[in-house]
Amino acid sequence: MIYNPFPMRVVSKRDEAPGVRTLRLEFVKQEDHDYFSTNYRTGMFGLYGIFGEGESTFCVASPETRKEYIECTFRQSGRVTTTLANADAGDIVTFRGPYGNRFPIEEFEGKNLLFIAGGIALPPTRSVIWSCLDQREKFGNVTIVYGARTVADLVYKDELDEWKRRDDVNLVLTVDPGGETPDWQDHVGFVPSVLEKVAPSPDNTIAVLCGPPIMIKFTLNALEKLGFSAENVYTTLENRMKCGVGKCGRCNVGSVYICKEGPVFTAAEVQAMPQADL
Amino acid sequence: MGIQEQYRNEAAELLSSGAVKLVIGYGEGSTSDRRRPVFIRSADETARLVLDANCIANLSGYLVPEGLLSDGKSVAVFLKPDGIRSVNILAAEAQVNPDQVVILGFDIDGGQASPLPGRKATDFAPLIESQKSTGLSTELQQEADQLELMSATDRFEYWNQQFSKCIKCYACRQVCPMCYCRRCIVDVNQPQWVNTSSHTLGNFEWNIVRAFHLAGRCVACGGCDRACPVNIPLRLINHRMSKEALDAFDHFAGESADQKPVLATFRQDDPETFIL
Amino acid sequence: MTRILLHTRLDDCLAAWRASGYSVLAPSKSHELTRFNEVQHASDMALDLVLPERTIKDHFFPQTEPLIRYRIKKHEIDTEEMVPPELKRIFFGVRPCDASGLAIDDPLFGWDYKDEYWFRRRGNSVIVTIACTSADDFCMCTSVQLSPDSTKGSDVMLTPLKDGRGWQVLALTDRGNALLETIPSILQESDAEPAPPASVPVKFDIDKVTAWLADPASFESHFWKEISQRCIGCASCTFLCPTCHCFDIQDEGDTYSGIRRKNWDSCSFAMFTMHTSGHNPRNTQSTRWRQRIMHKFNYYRGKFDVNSCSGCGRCTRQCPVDMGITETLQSISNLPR
Amino acid sequence: MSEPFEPKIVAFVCTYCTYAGADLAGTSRMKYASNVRIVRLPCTGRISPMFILKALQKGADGVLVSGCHPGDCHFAQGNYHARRRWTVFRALLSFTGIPEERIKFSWISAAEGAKFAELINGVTEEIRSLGPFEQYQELQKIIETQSTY
Repeated sequence: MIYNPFPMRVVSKRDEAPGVRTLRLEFVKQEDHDYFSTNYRTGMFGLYGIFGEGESTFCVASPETRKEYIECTFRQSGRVTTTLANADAGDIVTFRGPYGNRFPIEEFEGKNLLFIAGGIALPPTRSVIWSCLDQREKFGNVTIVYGARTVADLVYKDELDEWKRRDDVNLVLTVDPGGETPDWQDHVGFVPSVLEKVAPSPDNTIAVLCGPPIMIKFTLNALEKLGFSAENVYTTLENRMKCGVGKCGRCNVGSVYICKEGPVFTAAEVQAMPQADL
Repeated sequence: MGIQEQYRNEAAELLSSGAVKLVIGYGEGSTSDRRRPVFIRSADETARLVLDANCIANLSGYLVPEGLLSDGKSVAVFLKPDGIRSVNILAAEAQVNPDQVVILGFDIDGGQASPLPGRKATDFAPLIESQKSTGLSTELQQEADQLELMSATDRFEYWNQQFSKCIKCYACRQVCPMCYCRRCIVDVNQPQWVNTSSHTLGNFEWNIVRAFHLAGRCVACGGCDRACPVNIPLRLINHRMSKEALDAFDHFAGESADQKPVLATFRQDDPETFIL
Repeated sequence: MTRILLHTRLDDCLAAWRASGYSVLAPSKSHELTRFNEVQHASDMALDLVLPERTIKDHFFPQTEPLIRYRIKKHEIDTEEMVPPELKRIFFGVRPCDASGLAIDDPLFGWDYKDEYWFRRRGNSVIVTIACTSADDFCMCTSVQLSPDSTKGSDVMLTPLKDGRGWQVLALTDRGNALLETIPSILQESDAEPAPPASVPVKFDIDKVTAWLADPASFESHFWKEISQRCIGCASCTFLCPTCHCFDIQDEGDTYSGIRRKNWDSCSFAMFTMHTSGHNPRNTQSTRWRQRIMHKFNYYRGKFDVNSCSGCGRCTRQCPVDMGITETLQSISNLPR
Repeated sequence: MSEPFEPKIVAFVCTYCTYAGADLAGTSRMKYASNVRIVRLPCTGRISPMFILKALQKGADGVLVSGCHPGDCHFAQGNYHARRRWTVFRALLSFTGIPEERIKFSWISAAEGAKFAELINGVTEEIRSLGPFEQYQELQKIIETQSTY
């Protein structure tokens, strides 16, 4: 029934940054996998859990082009994430979902893409990035602007290296002032100012922006200055959730249920929400 | 001049002289016998204040919210003796600075509200002293005695029925001036000591833990008992704790702002008849 | 001529229903609390109450209910869904506001993902409502476009007779008809007059209120701070509400075995929306009270075209500090514009 | 014939005195009932009343709490504080119908191995005669079965 999760087996885990871990999960039951394959689209989220501790909401960090497994990346902070972080390969955890709406990736086809992410918000962006890179020919220029507090806090370092090497991806990395190491070659500065410096063209470009609320706020201003219209900027919101299916009543921002109408919104939609409720 | 008018005038004077920034008192409620807390910030609003025998709530809990007293300004509050004791406890536990609390004291007796002279909690020390010597409520004691007479099995069954009604709305906690913890033990989940579910076992845990945390701190204002939407006789369990603190440790909650919390102190000769 | 049920035949009626496999729940008082309990005799019922303290929501959406039993072994996990039984139940003597509450919550539990825990209990339950002939100071059904004799959510409507001997009986649904078919000889034809419904004054202008709430400017209004100043942040209003439906999911047990449960939760609690990071979108009591009012009279009606309030007045009746929906909505409808 | 009832008893003890006393009982080859599960804590002052409730909830028929004699506390005052807490908590449990006979408190020093063995035997016998604490355990069983609604 409605609140029964899929059992998932931990295949591997990877440390991304201090306190940040990625788990790769595979389905224990074929029927669960079939359900997921049919329903999952990039942008959707799930409730990851461990029986005895509870469930936590985060995005599916793997793209819709790779549905053999689910990857999730999370910061170890509460009861559930601490237990999840301690799970070993072979352990059983749970997944409930996929829930919510998705990025309209087919609408992005033929356009240039600008991805902007801050810190632990690269995972939701990453699933869009790979969804697009896995069918690279359908899109124009791809620019990724990613920043974190320190060099150590950058997540998916292997993939950052890979994107850096690719000549069909323009990767812009930055760390907050003071967060750089002596051998840091890339930018130093906050994402909004680095973005203004890089100044990607808004022409025929879709921006996907994920990050903490304060970064989103300033980056939206920067995008506006660069000439992006709010309808062409996509972002994802997160809130505390328990049910994931529009019943438990806590994730709404104004009248908008993040779990059903979100988590993917255009900046225009976010701006229409009551800001005090975010 | 009736007490209500007298206190309205005093409140107006306190506000207009700038002695206090806020008066917490009682106002008309949604029915003729209900009074609700009101927050008065200027002298011309004091006509909203009501003071009569229906003003029974202990308003001292409104002193605790973060930031209210942090500007160093004073607040006046209508308090009965139980509320004055609460202020003493809050002061003893470093939750309020008693110098910032101006007390508009009154008592209710025989269906009448009567003024109590004094402004500071210390002014009421003789009154509280006499309350201590009178002892705890005999009415409550009689009610509690009914339970004490039962066998343990019957008493367990009694509380089983009572606690099975609990819905964990936490009205008892929220209305209680003593429950000021920013994060209550039930809201702590690493580890989860108290089951959050409101099945009878979880309710048992919650109600026992709360009663324990109130031991020697409850002033029997009756707020929790009145607030309980499912009519659990919380007064009895809290009374039993007060009685134990008084009998075993001569501790009458809220005697003064210097009083040490009963479970944070000890005497070497504390009774220990039950220890093997 | 209508069918009537006499008080004196109520016991026969209960016997017949039990014989047909129903259990009967009615307002009754036990351990100093009035609520819907299973009853055996008419004399167990407390039908003269304006309202029992607890709602019938409790029997469809219990305060705590087990969802899944789990057992964890090394690299393996056993789960068992705990399915609520589909009991044949009659709720006798429900007030129209409580019955409406069920109908108000149906779309929420049904939209998109269907919550079987609610619907399995709803499925075989028959709601026998008694129209109100008396009301108290807190009743406000007429203010939310319902009435002391509204039929929303009911299967059978009983209207008290003027002479006080019984009720006029009217089946409203197939389920209600089926129920009455089990007691054909107990009902009788009569032209006894029904008592007039209770007079419940309208306390606020709901259209004005909803229009104000729908105005985006109202969200940031100073009004919310003022009206909720004395709110202590308990959940008695939400837990006694016939339409409040928010819940939490919690695991109880240890790392090896236990039960995942669905528990009531309330927007009044700070923890309700608190992120693990410490960020809380609704971090003051005024924002939480605003959420409650907005949810009931703005968001919910936007989604399901109905106010999430049936006017029972319990929120005010039981509030430790005498707040409640009535006062807030009255104040809104009195705001100058 | 069903098995004879063997009570489950949880003992919360301080590591400096009672645990050492238990150790002494063991190394002295004294025999005592095996019904006790010992939980060792740094001090009786660390023993939260919650521990006792949890032990009962998880199926204990009796609980023993034990530490250093007054004046002997390794942390100087822990047991004095604990004593006050126990006084109040014991009254509370009794008032809610949890029989006082099921919750035992004692002082046992590191030298009192014999007292430890004796106490355990005595407490075990007493709880055995009281029988299982079914009233409390029933509450746990209700949780594990279907909701009554």
